[in-house]
Amino acid sequence: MTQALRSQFPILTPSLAYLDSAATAQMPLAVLDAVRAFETSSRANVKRGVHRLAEAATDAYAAARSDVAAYLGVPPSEIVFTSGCTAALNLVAHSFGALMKPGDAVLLSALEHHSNLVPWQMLAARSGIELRFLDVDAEGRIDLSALETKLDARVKLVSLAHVSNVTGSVLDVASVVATAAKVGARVLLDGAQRAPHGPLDLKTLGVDFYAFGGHKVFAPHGVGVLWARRELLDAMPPFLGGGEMIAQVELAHSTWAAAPAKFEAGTPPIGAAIGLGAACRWLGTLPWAEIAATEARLCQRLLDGLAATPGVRVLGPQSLQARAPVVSFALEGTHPHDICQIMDSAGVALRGGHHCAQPLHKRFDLAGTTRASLALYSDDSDIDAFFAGLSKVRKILL
Amino acid sequence: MTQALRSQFPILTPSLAYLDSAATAQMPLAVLDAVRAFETSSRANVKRGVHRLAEAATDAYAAARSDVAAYLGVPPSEIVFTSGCTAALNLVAHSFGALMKPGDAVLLSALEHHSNLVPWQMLAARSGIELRFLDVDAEGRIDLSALETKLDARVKLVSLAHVSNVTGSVLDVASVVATAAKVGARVLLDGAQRAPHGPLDLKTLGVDFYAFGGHKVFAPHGVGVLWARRELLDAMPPFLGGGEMIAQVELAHSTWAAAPAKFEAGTPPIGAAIGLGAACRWLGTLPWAEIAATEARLCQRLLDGLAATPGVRVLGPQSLQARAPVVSFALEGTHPHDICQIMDSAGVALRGGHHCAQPLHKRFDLAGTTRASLALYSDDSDIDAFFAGLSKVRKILL
Amino acid sequence: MSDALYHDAILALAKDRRHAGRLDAPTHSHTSDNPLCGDRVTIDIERASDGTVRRIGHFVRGCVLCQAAAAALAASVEGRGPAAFAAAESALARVLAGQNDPENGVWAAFLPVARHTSRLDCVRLPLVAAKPVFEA
Amino acid sequence: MSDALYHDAILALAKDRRHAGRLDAPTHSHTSDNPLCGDRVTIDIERASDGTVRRIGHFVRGCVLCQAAAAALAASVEGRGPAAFAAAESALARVLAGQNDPENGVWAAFLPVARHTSRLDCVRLPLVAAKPVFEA
Ligand SMILES: Cc1ncc(COP(=O)(O)O)c(C=O)c1O
Ligand SMILES: Cc1ncc(COP(=O)(O)O)c(C=O)c1O
Repeated sequence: MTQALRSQFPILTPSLAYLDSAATAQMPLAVLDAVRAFETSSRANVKRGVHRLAEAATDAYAAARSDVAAYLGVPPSEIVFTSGCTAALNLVAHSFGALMKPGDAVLLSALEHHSNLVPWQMLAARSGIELRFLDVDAEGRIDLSALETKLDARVKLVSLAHVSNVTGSVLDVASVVATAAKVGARVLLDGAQRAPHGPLDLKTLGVDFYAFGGHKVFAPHGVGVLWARRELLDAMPPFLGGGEMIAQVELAHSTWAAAPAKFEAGTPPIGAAIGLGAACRWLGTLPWAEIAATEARLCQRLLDGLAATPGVRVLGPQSLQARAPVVSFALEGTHPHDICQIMDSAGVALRGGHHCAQPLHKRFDLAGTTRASLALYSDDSDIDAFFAGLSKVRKILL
Repeated sequence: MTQALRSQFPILTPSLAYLDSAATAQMPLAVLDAVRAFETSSRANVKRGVHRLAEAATDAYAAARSDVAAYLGVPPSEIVFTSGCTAALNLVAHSFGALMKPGDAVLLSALEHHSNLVPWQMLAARSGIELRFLDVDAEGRIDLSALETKLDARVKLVSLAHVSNVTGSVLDVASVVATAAKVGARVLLDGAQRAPHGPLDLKTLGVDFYAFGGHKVFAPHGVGVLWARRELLDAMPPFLGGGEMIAQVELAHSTWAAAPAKFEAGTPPIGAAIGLGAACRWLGTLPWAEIAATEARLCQRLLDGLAATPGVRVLGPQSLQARAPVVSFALEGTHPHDICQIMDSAGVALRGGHHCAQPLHKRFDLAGTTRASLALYSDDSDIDAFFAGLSKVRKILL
Repeated sequence: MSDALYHDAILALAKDRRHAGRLDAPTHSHTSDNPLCGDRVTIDIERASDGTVRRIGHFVRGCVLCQAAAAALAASVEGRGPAAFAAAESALARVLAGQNDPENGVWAAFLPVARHTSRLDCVRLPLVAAKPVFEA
Repeated sequence: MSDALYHDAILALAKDRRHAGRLDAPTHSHTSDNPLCGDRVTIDIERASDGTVRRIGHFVRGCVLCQAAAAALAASVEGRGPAAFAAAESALARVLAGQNDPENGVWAAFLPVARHTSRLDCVRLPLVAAKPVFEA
């Protein structure tokens, strides 16, 4: 099965063990071809045109919204296309942030990606919003034991990673949603690292906002998704101003279109959104039980092999329970850049550094880690190459 | 020459007269192939990776910045990649806006695209900034006669379209720059409609900011450019927060990277930026004197033919002087949508409506116009098709 | 291809001035517009106490499709009871979904619009403007 | 391919501990870091009144390339006058531009880095940290 999947990714040659999918996942032919088809047969601006290319582009853009919505189990009218996950999070920080008052609070955690931290710091500086933080436990999970005490009526939003991009830990969403509901706080999930691992059912999750980016779900860079409940989209003021998001414009004053248009100022990333739609459609056809089993088995091989390697410390859960296939580790006496470089010479693509999570690394007293991350096309050859590379690293550096 | 250019655009079949380039220009093979090559041979996230794909992606992204910079005659370190022209204008409204005080003013005009109007209205509402407006004359040009009176020391920024997306009028930049300098106001040009018509020399223009989007310069949607003088980039606080734009992040506080990184939060639109770099490189090789002559000749044919058509009113200069090949018109007794639809059935792609310039249309007491816009691949067959279509329109509708 | 949109029946409807213009003394009146294209439709009706639409007038700033739809609406409801408006709505919904049905009546002229998503709102606008007056 | 980066001369430099560690009584000291990767280098020198670098110490939290560059820097300047630092800077600039030159000296070991843009800053960091102490 993995072989059949893998063959759909032209970049994945036998000499490449691509274990950097958490940074950017590769693109299958279904997506490459959908984008190229748009650009060569129906490229035009959307929404305002009646000629045949404009109609085809508008229809394709609308279909992409529906395809994304279907992947998430929500209505298309609640899907806002943004320029990425970071842009989606900034949108919420501005537009939902505009509904907050000085003294209101946002609850985050110490393992958040900078993109789910810095926008809130900027909001705090701008509007006198308080930031609160959940700690991270020794396994690299968000510590929910303090949830009740940190949540009171001043907290208007809880914004957490659904899956950590460093430790791979999966959030206990049900607990968070239930506890937040008691004080009326909204819940936003940063789904950047969850979305690539199979369809979601956001209505069942019970959250209020969900954000992720296209390039990590096998689609082009430059597009992202913000899902939010209808009543929130209706209540929030727009973030960016420009064409397409307006109803009436006069020199002194304007009125806004209904969401999602209200939040999509200017010409959207049309080709990338169409690619994202194609990716979601394609993802919707895959045998996810099988894929999840393979990802879990390969992740276990990584964890076992690393546990057996002297000097290795894994930053994250040792077991597969509530864990995504993202494995970060430190190897005593070595630097992540050196590991990654030598791994590269062995044909293994890893990522080294703080992975945009400096506070988390500080919490574990590390400047950086080396990360191996899997996707639906990962197979045993990748893991074999990883451990062959790791031997080489140890031989050269230790 | 045009034939050789045209053959590089796979979408331009003989049965299509694409006269909607001001909305979105078509993409040549040089760009299509550069994007596809990136996605199939060096797709990765940029900046933080040391494996070979990440290095290739990072190098390609940096080269794209250099190629754009070369097209504009500025240093690469002054080029900020955004998600579009609208995003670039919003960036300035937020980041330069943050340097302004209540009571400061921004000077705009009545012909601005909503993307160069609404962000300033939002700034005004947010921060007590005053908006002032230059009027538009009967020819559809920004009326500069009031420039001196509207400019005083409170005006910190003059933000105007370099070329109008409705009337095609070209701004007298030298006058604006000279007058603004007297009161120390900065000048931003919305170059969305100028950038597709040949290389720019921003240093000679003497402005402070320049913005445009990729999809109108033969590159993908979802990428745009903000150029600003180094001292402004250094002085402005960041706009979006997230990965890549930081120096040090702690839970409570962060510090910023140097520009341009400071303004590029999150994973950028990598493929689209590489496409934009390829487009600028390609544009830099073209015979612009010849192209400009062809565009002018075809524009004159449009103007002459329309002037000879009963009931037609052109919204814009009648002569070619300081005029880009963007021609909007009203045909008495008809509606732009009907014109566009019948034109489409004749194989002619036009755009009808307010073109994101409601105040301008209101100024001329029109709900909308029909626009024909040219690009470097336009030729006589397009103009022939336009006038054949217009006869058909008149036969059916009048 | 989109020629088919401007066939004789549509053009005839659009040129049908019988109900064009405001009424002098409407019992109900409503205006809607489509900010995207600037189109605007006002519908006036004069309704009898039994709910019958005695007279209807439309004022349209819009394209041929919008004008034709306003005329079709007027023809469908004048002299009839409130059920006629609901029937017109259903017929238009069918037509814009591409369904050819003998019940479509005058609305059948709009069948070719089904293939043009960008024009659907042009045809819908008169009914959008009329809805509040019929539900009042 | 990037194997070539970790050839014997580089590894030997990185393992060269002769100038590793802080000085007890530096006359000049400076720390620089690369926030992108968290690397940090402190350079201490003890400078004689004639400008000669009597002793140099480096404290590096960084990768092999960074450590090797710190060692190469120490070897290039200890016991020499201020011109030695400028010479080291020029040599490194040449090497990172891929220029093979007999003047490159110890820096020649870094030639393979020229092909790896992502690693250039690793090698540069010790010189960035040292610049203020030499210009003081
Ligand atoms: C958990 C998490 N959140 C947010 C982001 C930001 O996504 P992007 O850089 O695509 O905007 C990432 C990836 O970089 C991530 O892993
Ligand atoms: C003059 C002008 N300014 C700004 C824009 C906005 O550009 P975009 O929609 O690509 O963000 C456009 C085009 O739509 C334009 O023509």
